[in-house]
Amino acid sequence: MTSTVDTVRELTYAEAIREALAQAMEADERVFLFGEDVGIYGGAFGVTGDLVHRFGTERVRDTPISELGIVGAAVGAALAGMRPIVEIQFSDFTAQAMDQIANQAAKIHFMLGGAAEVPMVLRAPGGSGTGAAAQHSQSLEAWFAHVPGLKVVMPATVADAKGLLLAAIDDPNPVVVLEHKLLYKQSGQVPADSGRVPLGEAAIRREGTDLTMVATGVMVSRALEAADQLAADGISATVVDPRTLKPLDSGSIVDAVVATGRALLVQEAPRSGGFMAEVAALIGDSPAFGYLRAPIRRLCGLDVPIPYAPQLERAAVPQVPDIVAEATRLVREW
Amino acid sequence: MTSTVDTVRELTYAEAIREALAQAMEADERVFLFGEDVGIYGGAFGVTGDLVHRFGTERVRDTPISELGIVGAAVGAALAGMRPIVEIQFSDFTAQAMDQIANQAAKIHFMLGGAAEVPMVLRAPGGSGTGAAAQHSQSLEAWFAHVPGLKVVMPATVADAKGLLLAAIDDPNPVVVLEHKLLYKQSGQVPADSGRVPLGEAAIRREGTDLTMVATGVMVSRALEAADQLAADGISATVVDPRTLKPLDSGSIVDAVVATGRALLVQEAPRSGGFMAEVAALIGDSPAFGYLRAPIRRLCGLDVPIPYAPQLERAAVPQVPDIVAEATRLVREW
Amino acid sequence: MDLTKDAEAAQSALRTMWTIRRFEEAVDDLFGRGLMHGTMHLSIGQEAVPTGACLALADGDYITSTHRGHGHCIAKGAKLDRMMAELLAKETGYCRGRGGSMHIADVATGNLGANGIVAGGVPIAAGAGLAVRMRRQPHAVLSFFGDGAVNEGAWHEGVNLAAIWDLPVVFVCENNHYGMSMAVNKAFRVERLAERAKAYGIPGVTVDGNDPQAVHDAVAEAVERARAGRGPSLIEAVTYRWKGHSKSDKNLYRSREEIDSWRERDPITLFEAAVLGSGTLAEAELERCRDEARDAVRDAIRTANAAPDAAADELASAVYAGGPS
Amino acid sequence: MDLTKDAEAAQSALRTMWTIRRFEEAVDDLFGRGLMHGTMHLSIGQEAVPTGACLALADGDYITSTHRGHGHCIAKGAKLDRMMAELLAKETGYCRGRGGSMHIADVATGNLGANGIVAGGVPIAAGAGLAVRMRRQPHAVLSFFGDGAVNEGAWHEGVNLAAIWDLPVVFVCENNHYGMSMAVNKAFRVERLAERAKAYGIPGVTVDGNDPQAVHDAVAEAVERARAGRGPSLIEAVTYRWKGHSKSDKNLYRSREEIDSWRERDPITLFEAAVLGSGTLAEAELERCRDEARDAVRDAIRTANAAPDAAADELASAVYAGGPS
Ligand SMILES: Cc1ncc(C[n+]2csc(CCOP(=O)(O)OP(=O)(O)O)c2C)c(N)n1
Ligand SMILES: Cc1ncc(C[n+]2csc(CCOP(=O)(O)OP(=O)(O)O)c2C)c(N)n1
Ligand SMILES: [Mg+2]
Ligand SMILES: [Mg+2]
Repeated sequence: MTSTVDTVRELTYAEAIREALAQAMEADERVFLFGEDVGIYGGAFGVTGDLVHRFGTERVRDTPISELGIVGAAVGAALAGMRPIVEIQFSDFTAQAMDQIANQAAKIHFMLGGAAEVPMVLRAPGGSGTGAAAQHSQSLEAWFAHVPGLKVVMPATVADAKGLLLAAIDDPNPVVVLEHKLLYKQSGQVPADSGRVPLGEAAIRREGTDLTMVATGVMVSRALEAADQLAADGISATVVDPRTLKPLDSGSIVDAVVATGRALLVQEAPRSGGFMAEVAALIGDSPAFGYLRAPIRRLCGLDVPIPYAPQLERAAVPQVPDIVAEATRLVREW
Repeated sequence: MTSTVDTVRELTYAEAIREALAQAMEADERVFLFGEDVGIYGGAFGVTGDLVHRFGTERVRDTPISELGIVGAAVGAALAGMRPIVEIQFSDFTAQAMDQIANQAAKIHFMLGGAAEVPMVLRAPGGSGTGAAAQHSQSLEAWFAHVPGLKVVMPATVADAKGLLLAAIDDPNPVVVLEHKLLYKQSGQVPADSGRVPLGEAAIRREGTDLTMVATGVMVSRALEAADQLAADGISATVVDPRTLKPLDSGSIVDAVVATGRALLVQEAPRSGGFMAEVAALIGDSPAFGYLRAPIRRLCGLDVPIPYAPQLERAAVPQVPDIVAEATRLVREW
Repeated sequence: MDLTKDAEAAQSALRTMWTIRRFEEAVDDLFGRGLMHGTMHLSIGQEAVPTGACLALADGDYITSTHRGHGHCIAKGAKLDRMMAELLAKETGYCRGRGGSMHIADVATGNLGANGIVAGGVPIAAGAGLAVRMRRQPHAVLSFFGDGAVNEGAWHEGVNLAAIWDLPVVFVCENNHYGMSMAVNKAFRVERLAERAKAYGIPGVTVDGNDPQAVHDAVAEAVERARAGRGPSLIEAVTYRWKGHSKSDKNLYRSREEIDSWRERDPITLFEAAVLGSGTLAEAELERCRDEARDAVRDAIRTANAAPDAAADELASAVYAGGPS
Repeated sequence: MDLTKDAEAAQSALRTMWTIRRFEEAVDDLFGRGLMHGTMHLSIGQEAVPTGACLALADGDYITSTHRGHGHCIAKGAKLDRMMAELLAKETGYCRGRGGSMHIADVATGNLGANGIVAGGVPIAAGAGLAVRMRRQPHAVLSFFGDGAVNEGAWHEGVNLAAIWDLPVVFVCENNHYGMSMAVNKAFRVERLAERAKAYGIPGVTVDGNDPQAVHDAVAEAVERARAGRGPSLIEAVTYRWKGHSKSDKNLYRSREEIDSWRERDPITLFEAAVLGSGTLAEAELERCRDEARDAVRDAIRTANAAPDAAADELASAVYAGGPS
């Protein structure tokens, strides 16, 4: 970290994460990684890559398959002064570790009256689209966003993959970083040195006048693609990417809806009780309420487990044409 | 079950559950109970009581402390032809069992293309108010309501405690029954024989003209008490108790909001990402949208873990005066 | 049952092992050519375990399986065309294209399902054992899992429940030396995984997982014990997977030599040599087993390919049993 | 260290045991009179375990504790008035009234917290051990848990991690014969819970948990081993809780005779007899220990009662470290 001019290069989302991990480990010896196959294998999705060769097997530590134990060990290591970063191979397996995530990590600072901190990061990939079926494809952000004490981020761009992770590592609280499998190979511009993205700030990815689309994860790029198509059709859309789900930058969302009068909320997760329900609820009880020209619409994954067959898997979550169609309806009919 | 006239008696919520369990076990030998301390101890909250003496230790089976194993065993027993009913001592410990609940029980019917069914019931008490602090007081319904494949009920009355449980036991799917600790000792009228309450039907607990309150769990009785006080103040409230969260009777909720033009959604769980966000979202994208005279308001638990101290615990979740105040504001200001 | 002495048993074992081998090779090929979706965990090199184990089971017995479950499914009696149809995302697949490789199962033959969750099937097996016991059925339940599963909490809890309740469950660990890339000797501080059995007060044995006879004998004894109400057993079958863990595997964690040394201990070759050596089967009979397996897999692919693709229109109604809700 | 021969150590052990006993009695009384809220899990009868164990620890060492954690907290050096203040929901309580009995901890003395989750502290202890190891500190971590915790997945996973990484952790099982109402002989198919240690390749011993010397010796040896980098150990301390599990307990699962037989093996009475018998302490010195404990608890109640109630106004800002967000 000696250069002073911050160069911007093209990296993949996975490389950007790896760069953040490496920089954090270089900057602070308390930072270390552990998880299943993060060492010599380089991570199930290749995210940790060669880090074990650069930092050794102590700091890039392979674990047995025991998610609850891994997260619990991260909690203990954090309590005893380290800054652990845990990789859970698929976010679906956070179910195994939910006690340590929700009952321990999230609550300890509060339960102990502030006498202890649990500065840890839990990285896990979510999402469908790889044919991995129902137990390897979920989008579980709503679970975590409902747990007081956790912070939750969902990087949707390559730069955010690095920037949000660096901010998460700095944070004195447990932060759940939900990556997306389909994004790992996507490329984008990333600042070499800094590039921290503060937690709790949404990004306005595009500004328009007819409707506001709020989207998370892989739906951000789909919403942007849809917005391009809509523009060709004379519909002008704002796209808001909350980036951090907890704490949520509700101000940016509300402002955008005030400006456009319509809201289309797009998520991959099943509709019922998904995170966009929270977004809809906050819009419906915000100053934007008085500006609404149309119902607050959600476009979500179906309320089904993710199926294996590619044609079924595609049908289970919103695709670009679905977004275009729904946005068009919302604007034309209201 | 030989009587023909259905007598209505006064039972406690815990007794009503026990009666449902006993009747289901008498009617169907495949039904059995297991969980921690459900046998000789009679259940941590006394729900199973003397059932072990009536049905024996095979069918009212004490388990070691191993929630994941217990729920997994229920899944396996259900797959192999039984109708297991599992008690998880505090709903907080479903975190331990989340893989078997969400990744196995909920998904197996779908993943196996319909070739198998998982008819099981998971009973667990939620809620605060007993000074049991953060790891024994959560209201986690939103987690389950977000999992396709699960059905979720929250009985708020003594009659529903029996009736919904009987329906849950009949159902060929995994059903999560979230009881409330503060209700166990409450008394109410219960039909002796039948009294099944179909899943998926809301109850309109009170009808009014100025606003609709939607409330779950222990908040139902608080909303009703608030409605009494509001009535004295000239405000007329409808109170809707969804009873089943999944599948949700959205029609009844929407109709009620159409009729009153205002919605106050009351839950004990923390606000962010709670179940009432889903209710707000569905109202905001329903025919009721056009009838709304006020923003869709939520009154929820604070976004904090439940604290131990009684004065803090009370402050963390909605109390009757809070409901009265919020409802009054909503009606007077809009 | 002496598989190497009894001609019928030998043929059956050999046909099953070849069928698994050919099936997995076909999957590898179809996947490599982009005709199959998702990810695939192949069991080439491990065929002796499901083969030997399932030969010790009877109708009505249950199994639970894993992400590496094609072999279990075949050995328990599933139809190849419906398996292949599942992997090819067809409506005629066992799961109607909804489950794929990681959830493949022929429930009718007692397979309660492959499982994408490591150790997920272990407590489920305990529960199936409990059901069998409570229904006073004569069945046993066999739970397959990998070495990696043994360190999961689910494994610990599931095995303990079966142990304390004397449930008729046989726990079969396919120790192929790695949980993905994690070597057994790094993930455990015991020499033999079967040693873990003592912690639950149940018998534990380690057998050569490349020898269907050894697997069969250990499982048969455990099944007998289970049926007699004397509780569960743990069997560690030591074997090796030839292929990478899944498609993303670059085999960085093991050496070429190690892989080669295990290929030299090919369970099928060894078994063929044994039955030939003992004079139980002649070369022509071996050849027929091989051909039958090859043809069966080819037929399965043909039948599956001709079937209609899984249909997306009924997705939402497929979530709940007992009709839409 | 010979607790019964060394006068200072004997006094220290005795004072700690009496303090725990008097503290728990006071809690029982306050709770019974409705002056305390929630639920309480008392450790009367089990005082020798935390006392003997913590005497083997040094400054900088960590412990993780349980729902039955008052004794651990006291033995590790917490201040009684701040503990009592916590239970009385005061702002001066260790957790500012937010945690109560099940989360009580004096983090400054290395107590990483009582835990309302059975076995919740076990993987946390492994993680603390990992931190100690990575930071090249000379500390050990001691994890207390009950017999019931041993069947949890968290226990299995936490112990295995500590074992494979040679972490400086001492696992101390307070086997009081029941997990709530579940008898150890129903929940396990092994005679001694220490047998489970073998499954992880670590030493396991069973000691008399009513004898602080026996507990101390076993823990001291394990701590030495831990500090020397030779990995974790499992110690099963057999003891008994005199009171019900918590307030809802009607003691239906055990007999009056059983309880009485254990009351006759009161760890404090036995220890007093031993130090008196060996001439290490005179009756007057015993009396002083008792008085000091009684007075300390009385003072703590007085101080705590005088403190302000925990304040509800800062609740929301107390959730996250590093300021509101
Ligand atoms: C709970 C869980 N954790 C992690 C994974 C990812 N994963 C799939 S297979 C595997 C390795 C399993 O090893 P083992 O049990 O030995 O079976 P093998 O693959 O060797 O047959 C891992 C880590 C998973 N599917 N489920
Ligand atoms: C994960 C979990 N399951 C269940 C409980 C409820 N519970 C609290 S203490 C207890 C018994 C614990 O037994 P043991 O570990 O032997 O400790 P003891 O109470 O005997 O000290 C139970 C079942 C819990 N707190 N956490
Ligand atoms: Mg393996
Ligand atoms: Mg105990």
